[in-house]
Amino acid sequence: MSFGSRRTVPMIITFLVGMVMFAEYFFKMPYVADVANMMRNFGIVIAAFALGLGAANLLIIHGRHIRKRTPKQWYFSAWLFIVMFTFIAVGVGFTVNAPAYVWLFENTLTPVSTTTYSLLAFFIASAAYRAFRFRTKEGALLLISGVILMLGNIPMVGISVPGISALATWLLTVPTMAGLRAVLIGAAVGTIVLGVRAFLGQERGYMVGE
Amino acid sequence: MSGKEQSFVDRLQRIDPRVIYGLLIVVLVAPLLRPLGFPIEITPVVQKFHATIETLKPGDVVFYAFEFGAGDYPEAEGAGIAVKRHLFAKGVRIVFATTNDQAVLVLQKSLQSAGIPSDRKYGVDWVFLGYIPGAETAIAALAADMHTAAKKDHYGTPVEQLPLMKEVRSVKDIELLIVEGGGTETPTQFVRQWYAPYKARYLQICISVVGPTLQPFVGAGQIIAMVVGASGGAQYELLIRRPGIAVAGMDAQAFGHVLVILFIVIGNVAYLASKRMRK
Amino acid sequence: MMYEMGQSRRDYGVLVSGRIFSLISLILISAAVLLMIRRAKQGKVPRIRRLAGLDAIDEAVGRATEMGRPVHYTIGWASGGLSGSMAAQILAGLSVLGYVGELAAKYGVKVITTVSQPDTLPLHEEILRLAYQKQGRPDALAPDSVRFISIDLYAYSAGVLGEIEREKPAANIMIGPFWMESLLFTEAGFRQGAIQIAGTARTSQIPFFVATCDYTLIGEEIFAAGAYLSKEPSQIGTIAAQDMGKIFALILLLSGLLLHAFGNPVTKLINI
Amino acid sequence: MAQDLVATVGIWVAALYTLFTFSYIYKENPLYRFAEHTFVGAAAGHFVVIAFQNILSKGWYPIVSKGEYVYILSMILGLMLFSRFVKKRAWISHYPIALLVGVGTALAMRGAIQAEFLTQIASTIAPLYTPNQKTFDSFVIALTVISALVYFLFTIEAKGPLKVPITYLSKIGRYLLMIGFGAQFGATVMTRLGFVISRFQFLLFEWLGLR
Repeated sequence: MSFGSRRTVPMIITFLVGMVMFAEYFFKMPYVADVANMMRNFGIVIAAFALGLGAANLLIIHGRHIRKRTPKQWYFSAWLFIVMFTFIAVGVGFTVNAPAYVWLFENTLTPVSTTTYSLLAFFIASAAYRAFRFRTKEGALLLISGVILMLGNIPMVGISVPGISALATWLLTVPTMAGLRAVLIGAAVGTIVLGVRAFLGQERGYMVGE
Repeated sequence: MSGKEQSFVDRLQRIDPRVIYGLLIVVLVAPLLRPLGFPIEITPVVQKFHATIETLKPGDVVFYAFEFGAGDYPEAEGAGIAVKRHLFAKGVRIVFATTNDQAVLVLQKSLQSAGIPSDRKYGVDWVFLGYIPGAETAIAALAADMHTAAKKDHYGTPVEQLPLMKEVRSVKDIELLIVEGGGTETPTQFVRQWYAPYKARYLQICISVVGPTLQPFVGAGQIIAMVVGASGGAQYELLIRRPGIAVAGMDAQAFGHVLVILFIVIGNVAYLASKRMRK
Repeated sequence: MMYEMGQSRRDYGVLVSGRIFSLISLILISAAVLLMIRRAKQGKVPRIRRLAGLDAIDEAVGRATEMGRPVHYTIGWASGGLSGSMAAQILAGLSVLGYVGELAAKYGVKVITTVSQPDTLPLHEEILRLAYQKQGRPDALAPDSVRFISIDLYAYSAGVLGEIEREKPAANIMIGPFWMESLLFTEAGFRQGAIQIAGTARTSQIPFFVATCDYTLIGEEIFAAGAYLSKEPSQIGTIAAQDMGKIFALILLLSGLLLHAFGNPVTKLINI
Repeated sequence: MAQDLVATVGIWVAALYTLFTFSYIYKENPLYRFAEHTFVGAAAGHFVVIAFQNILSKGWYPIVSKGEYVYILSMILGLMLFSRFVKKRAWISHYPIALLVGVGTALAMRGAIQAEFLTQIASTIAPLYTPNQKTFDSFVIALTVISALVYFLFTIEAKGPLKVPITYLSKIGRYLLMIGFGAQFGATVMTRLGFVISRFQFLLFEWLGLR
């Protein structure tokens, strides 16, 4: 196939599929809903295949480490492969509902992943201590509203100091909500503008290696 | 001012983070071992969530999207368990599904902790459609036609063979949508694909980081109410009169918050003092 | 309780009622995109206002040069990569990477960029290669500058923490879509004493960047920054089109608030 | 008996991984790296297992047992994704991605215009002429939305008669956004503590049995 059509055909596919989805939503037209439904289901199947891409990448990258015996890394890469293939063997062999798979998931993946997240507890404490200083006007605003929210989240303070919990709720549901609403409106415009660019074929970031 | 005082104030301004980490461990572990049982205030928004579920009649169908992965599940664990207990107690029928690959296993854990009443039969009273890949596309597909989006349930049974799914085909057969987790994006996609076209009644359970970012949807009535984080969970446990892990963690939460505020105060006092000294 | 799809409060023929103003708005914004991109390509390129966070990048790379330590750069994590919903933020982050790469090549500082999305890996490599070439020093680019960590958020976070700890960067620059890793990375950067510049349009993470970084690009500022640095007319035209969209929102808002006493006509219009 | 042993070993494994990961707060070290690589491998393995299950149930099953042959096409499109690992054939992967982008972009656009744009604008429009608490809130909301939107204008130069309102609104917008970010930060402390509390509950009660 020529270079031109390799670029053009995907652009046409994107455009046509998009128009079907718009037609389904804005117009009452026969058959369109069925086609749109099929497109969505195709999307689901393709997305299922896409899940395998990440694993294929890891195979390439860590395979390289093992082959080259990268110092301080290759034995970690080898261990990574062992874990990965154990998961695949058990999961494909016995399904994800098998007790063995649940055991693996709950005792390796779960603790590391939640503990990584929980490191943030320590970090937010030290970040708050460093960041919340009365340095500038903006810093002061950040500090005051942050501390009010924290106070509002302490049960005894909420009950014993009248108004704190109401003020915290007000901050969240009035100014904070409104600021985020402005961001949301801006993001919606961004979604639409970039969508138009995608349909025009201006957004081809995914077309690498042409 | 003497140099000694100056250096003390300077040191207060730059406490080694590891000191903070250590103190935090102490103030969190102590109340877990010796609970004090501080009172907890029930907020209107959690009450509204509870009241919305109270309006359901036995047999009504709830679509429950469970979107927590292993990593972000813990904070709202109590909330999710309490809401599921409430649903089972109401005798509604539930269709579970997820668009997060890890959630299939996390949901099993959550259901196990919630405890499915022995008279609720799989396939009749509840089903789990499993993981549907494709993010927003999957969410839109589920609204339009759950049978073709899922095809088989999580355990490999064709969807059309499940008695409950014979009555449930699309969003139109659903009385209430509940989404548990999913960061900011997945709930946004549910608003776009379930509320905007079909005006689905929608309740959300989320962690505290995400709560504020979904507030615009609550403010506009697209999401009816939210249970947010550990404190929302503790309140919900009290509302259904079954205190659990969220209530158990609230004392530690209180102490943790006090410590963080204390450090902010120390940091600021030291900062202002050193500024005055320099003058 | 639910409404039928396209339940008609009033019949508008082939159009689905309740969605008509949506369609009109979509058409208006699309027209603005076409117009602004066309104008930009004709040479009428609008000016983007000054962004403090961008000026700070020069300072940060300069400091890394003085200290003889590397610059760490990452665009964050995003499921779906370039074909997912975070693609725009990824591309903004990559535009800034190009600029950081050029500065690094100019001053002879090592850049380390950590990657979570495999499909952006070749782009990272290509962008840095071009940046070094542009400064006439294609050989100065270290082969291990681009480091793929993991596609999983937590694994990527854990990996980047390790990289920051080992490489001790003097500048830590993070622009793109960020999740919980935002605060992890700024804390790791702080522990190394790095000057930190960050920006994201993911609203739940902006507060941590604002509170912990030396300079922050808030929300959509990262798109403006990306367009500004890329100097590509069509990108700058896109930013101008987004401004038109926001002005459209402002007009609806202001007229709605002013006319509310007269039977709230704008809200009615929006709901046709 | 054997089951108890398996469960006990599981708790020990989980506890060790928890401690290895926590060790990062002191310093990056080999135990942490070990946990990190276990995790990357586990997550990738899980991805593959789930992908396999889904390809079977959503692609293969409708073809073989329901005769919906149109899904053969979707399977082919899915396989085409993997051509990206061969540089010269990478273009083949653009076709399935083009379909994903088309569906995803259109779904997002048509939902966003309604849910994130028009509905948000409509719910900001409220009466501002009866003096009470509700009106005050509506005023603060309207001012914040408007001034923050002005702050996010990048190509509009403040000049002529608009110079004063744009400059001031933009400044007010930034300040109001800061109040919001502070509130968000404060609200978030609970999440962060919630995770670590849950890990401590696991270590103290399930592992050490201190109940």
